[in-house]
Amino acid sequence: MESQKGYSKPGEFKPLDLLACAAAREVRDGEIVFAGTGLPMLAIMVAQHTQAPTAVCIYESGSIDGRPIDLPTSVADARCSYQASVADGLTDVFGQLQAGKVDLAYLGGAEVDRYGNVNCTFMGGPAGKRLTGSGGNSDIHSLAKRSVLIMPQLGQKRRFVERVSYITSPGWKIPHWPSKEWVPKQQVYGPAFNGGPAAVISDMGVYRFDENGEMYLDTVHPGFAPEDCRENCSFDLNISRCKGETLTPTYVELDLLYKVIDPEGIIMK
Amino acid sequence: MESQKGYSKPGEFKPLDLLACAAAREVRDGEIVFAGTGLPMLAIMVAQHTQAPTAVCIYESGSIDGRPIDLPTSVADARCSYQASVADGLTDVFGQLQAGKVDLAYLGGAEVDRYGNVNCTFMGGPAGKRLTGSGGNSDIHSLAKRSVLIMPQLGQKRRFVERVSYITSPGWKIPHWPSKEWVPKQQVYGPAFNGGPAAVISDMGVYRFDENGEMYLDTVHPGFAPEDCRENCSFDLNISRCKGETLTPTYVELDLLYKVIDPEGIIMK
Amino acid sequence: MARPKKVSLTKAIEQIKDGDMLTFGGFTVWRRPMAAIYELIRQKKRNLHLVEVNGGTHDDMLVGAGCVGIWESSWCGHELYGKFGSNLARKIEKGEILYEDWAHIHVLNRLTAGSKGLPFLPTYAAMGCDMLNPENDNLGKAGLRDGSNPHIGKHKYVMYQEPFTDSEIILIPAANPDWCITHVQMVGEEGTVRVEGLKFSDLEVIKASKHNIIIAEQVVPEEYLRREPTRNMLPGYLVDYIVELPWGAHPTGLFGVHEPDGEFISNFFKATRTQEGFDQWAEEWIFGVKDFQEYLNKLGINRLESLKANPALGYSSTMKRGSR
Amino acid sequence: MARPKKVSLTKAIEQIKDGDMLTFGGFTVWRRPMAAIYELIRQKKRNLHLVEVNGGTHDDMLVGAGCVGIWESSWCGHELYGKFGSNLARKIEKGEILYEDWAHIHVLNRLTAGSKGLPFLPTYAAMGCDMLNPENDNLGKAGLRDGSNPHIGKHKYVMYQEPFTDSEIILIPAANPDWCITHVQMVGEEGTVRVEGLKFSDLEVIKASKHNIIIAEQVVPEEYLRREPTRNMLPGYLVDYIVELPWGAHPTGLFGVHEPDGEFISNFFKATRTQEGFDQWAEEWIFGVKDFQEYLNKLGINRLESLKANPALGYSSTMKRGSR
Repeated sequence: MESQKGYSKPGEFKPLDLLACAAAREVRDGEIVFAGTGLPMLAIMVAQHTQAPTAVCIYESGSIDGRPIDLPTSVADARCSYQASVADGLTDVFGQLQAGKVDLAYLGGAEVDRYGNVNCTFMGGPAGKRLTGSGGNSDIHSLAKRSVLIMPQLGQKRRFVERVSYITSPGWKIPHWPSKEWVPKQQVYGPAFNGGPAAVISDMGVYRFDENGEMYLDTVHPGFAPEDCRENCSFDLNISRCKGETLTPTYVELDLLYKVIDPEGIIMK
Repeated sequence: MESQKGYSKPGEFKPLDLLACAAAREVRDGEIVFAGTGLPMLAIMVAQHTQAPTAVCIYESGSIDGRPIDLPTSVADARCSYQASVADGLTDVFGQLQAGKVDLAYLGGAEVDRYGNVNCTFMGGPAGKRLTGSGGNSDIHSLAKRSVLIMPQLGQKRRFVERVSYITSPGWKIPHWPSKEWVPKQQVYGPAFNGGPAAVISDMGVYRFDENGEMYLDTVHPGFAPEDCRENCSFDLNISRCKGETLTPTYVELDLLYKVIDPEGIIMK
Repeated sequence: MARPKKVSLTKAIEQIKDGDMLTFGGFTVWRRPMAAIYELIRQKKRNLHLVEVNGGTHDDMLVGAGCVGIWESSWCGHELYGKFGSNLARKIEKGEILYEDWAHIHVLNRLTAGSKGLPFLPTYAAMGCDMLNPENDNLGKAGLRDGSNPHIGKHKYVMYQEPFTDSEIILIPAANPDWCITHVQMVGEEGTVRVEGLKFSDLEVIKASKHNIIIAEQVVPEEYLRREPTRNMLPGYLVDYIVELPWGAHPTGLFGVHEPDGEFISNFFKATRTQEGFDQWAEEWIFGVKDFQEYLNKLGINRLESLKANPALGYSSTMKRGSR
Repeated sequence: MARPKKVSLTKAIEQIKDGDMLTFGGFTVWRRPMAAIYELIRQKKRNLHLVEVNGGTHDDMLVGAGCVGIWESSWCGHELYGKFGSNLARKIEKGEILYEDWAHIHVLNRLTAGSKGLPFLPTYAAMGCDMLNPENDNLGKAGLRDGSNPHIGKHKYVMYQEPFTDSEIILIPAANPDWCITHVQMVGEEGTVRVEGLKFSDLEVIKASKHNIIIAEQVVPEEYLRREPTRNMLPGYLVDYIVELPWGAHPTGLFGVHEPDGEFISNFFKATRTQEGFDQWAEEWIFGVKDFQEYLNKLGINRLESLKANPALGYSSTMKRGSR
């Protein structure tokens, strides 16, 4: 259909819509995807309705390849298990994760750093503001082949930092305990290394990681300049590799988000 | 009922009947019992019908507390799972075994030695006659609180030996690898020590283990003298502690064996 | 083994002593034994040591009420109904509680090892992360790894150069809680337990625990459950106490029976922004009612009815959830 | 991930190469993929490396036909239908096969570790027993622990003084077979697998394996299985090939469908007392028939009908089993 190729214009979509659609485009067809509560659920569902119809979604509570007809509000929601292939538990899905079966993971976080290390435990370190703690965030970032972090950024430059104040989940460079020496993730994980952060998607741009595991701006969302992205970042963000604007949501994707996936307006209010 | 107390007289029962009933009497009410195929199944079922109505039987295939109405012929037989509490698999039941949940185990073997070590892998060691191998025999002997071995003896003194030619399952004294030094089981198992062989029941007598983990004759089956037991043994069996004759099967037990538990004559031919 | 005893909730919770190590069945805001949580608070248990695969509303409530001395888990929050556990956050920030942070697999390993009689299980999860930073071994820093507390081991974890592929791997020590309390849909008269829907990590946490309290929506004939033993989770000999208590998971959800009460949890979260707020909330909903029956009465039939699951879907098809 | 392919048995078995490491679903004489065993023999696979939680009629058949180079397991026999695996025993006694003996938990650990991406799992089982006697490390003695074979590790096992309770414990290395072949009652069109009755160690052995062939009594609409996801064992992305083949487990048993054919197994056992006996048996039942359909035809409808399970019991209520 012609309309499927139609990209919306600025003003026709909200920042949240772009965030969800940019995230959805990270999924390749047939991939095994581990997703968390909230936007990640929307993203995998958009992907399954578009370019990745045979992608499989796993939730850490244990449900595998559910086909929800109503948007779940937590990974243990009964809606996740509707028409699922398997609904068992944590030992099953975390075992598969560690065995390298997970291609892509979608996660959120409170703070991310240059190397893709994520913090969702303490803002400001153990003496600072307490958050939820890891949940599955750490396991999934540790062991998935690629992980995608979805985070707000505009006006919150303290969320994009040189070094997170507490490493909940590993990026491309991490300390090697007990020496504390910072080394590449592969060196710490050895034969268990499966991959690492592939992208950070914010309400301003899409970021990826270079050969040294350092974050750079890949595409900037319409309405922002690459410099805006750098200014909303506490570290010296590399914007030299920015290849242009992030594709806007298509009309089909917007329709999916508001009419098919979240018609109740739970997240897409 | 008066008849429940009535013990049968020699000539009124076969050797197999006595073997099954003597074994059944090892079960205490409420115990968690791990049983193998054949005679052990009969024994636990007799016990459940008599002194141990709340004993629970686990089979290594994964069925727990089945209430078979027809005698199973293997531990994975569909009959084991009839009215079972749980029917899952090996990870479940072997995990419970290792966690010390199993009070009593019933097993068979081809060869037993002075210390209760059992062989069901090779008669004559790795250069000798090959048998089935361990199956669950070794795990269960290693980790149950008490184990009862059911074995034929009459005319087969090579089955009761000073030292088994291959240790499939541990008795009270075992080698400590790699030094090969023979030490008490408790020393090898340390904090994981749960117990060991409680009895060997043959077609001639009931044997138990003394303070040093050495086998002695506890009761002799009617029709045999303690000396007969010793003569059907390749090692110098201690018969000094024999406290008399093994109680014969009661009429109730015989009725159970032939009419209730195995009316088809699968084992009680 | 003695068959499990069927008792009142009060009686079951009376068995738990100050200082005991506890864990719970369920996952975040699903299938949590909330009636038992209220009763633990009402009975003023103190210095409990929680070891949880993940926490949720129940953990934060116990912490707010001052019942918890040590919290060990991977997470505490209320899913979309509240950003994090405010009581726990406040007490951690003020240094009023001891805690150890873990990743999900770590705590799962602790309890799985405990369930199998093993001293540890290995994993690669969260290597290079701050829960494994030696500086964050909080129980160690508090001097509690001296062997005086049987629930606190010598090492938070051990890095091991394993001999098979020469990789570095983390060995996570076993945990064996004194008690696990689990809410389930059905239990048989002899204690066979059936859980409908996701089992989460129930099998592991229950088997790891020395004693188990099963709170069931319904006690059913044992024979009924035994018709399909592959659908059952536990045999009765692993259960110490059975309590029959419909709605006992409210305000968390119960697959196939009822939704989480999002509004209730959300109000709880708002109240917990201060200790005073929590205290007032507890006065109204825990100390202000005699027992769980009075709590249900206070909630009222219409509120509960609105949470009920549609049997074809396993969740409510009528509850308003979003902005449209 | 590609969706599983539905193929013929011949096609599926053609994917397996000489020298591959194999394991199978099922337990002793229950739910074994016998049609696949016949086809492996017909296709004259050689030098297979079996790693089995326990063996059974299927192992002994492959060994008798000369397909197996290395056998690693805890057991080989035919339950009450035959005392032990005669082909395996003969080849071991004559030194014509390499083997490693293990206890049940050992092999379960090997495959569970493999299924979780771990290099090893610990256990206390069988300490002090001869399968752990360094003199009985047969692959080591054969010089095969030199790294040249990716399926044979440096150590049969390692004794470890663990740091948490200072106990000695055995670390058992992971195994990741190239193939697992499993017979099940039902598979969905997209590969969701349901096993009725005991699951044995299927979950572990299947997940440990790099490739999976699922042979199902019936292929059913995917939607039917997804109505009750808690009853399913595997998602389709873990399955490579699906083969639909009713009676494909004969002569072993299939819960709720049919009994083991005890007489058939017993006759097989008697035939295997000599290699010539086995060869004749194989000529009649494997090479003498074109395919599994011809095998079923040779067995005949009445023989198969007599094995059918009573749906209320899950086993046959009419088959004569004993002397009375």
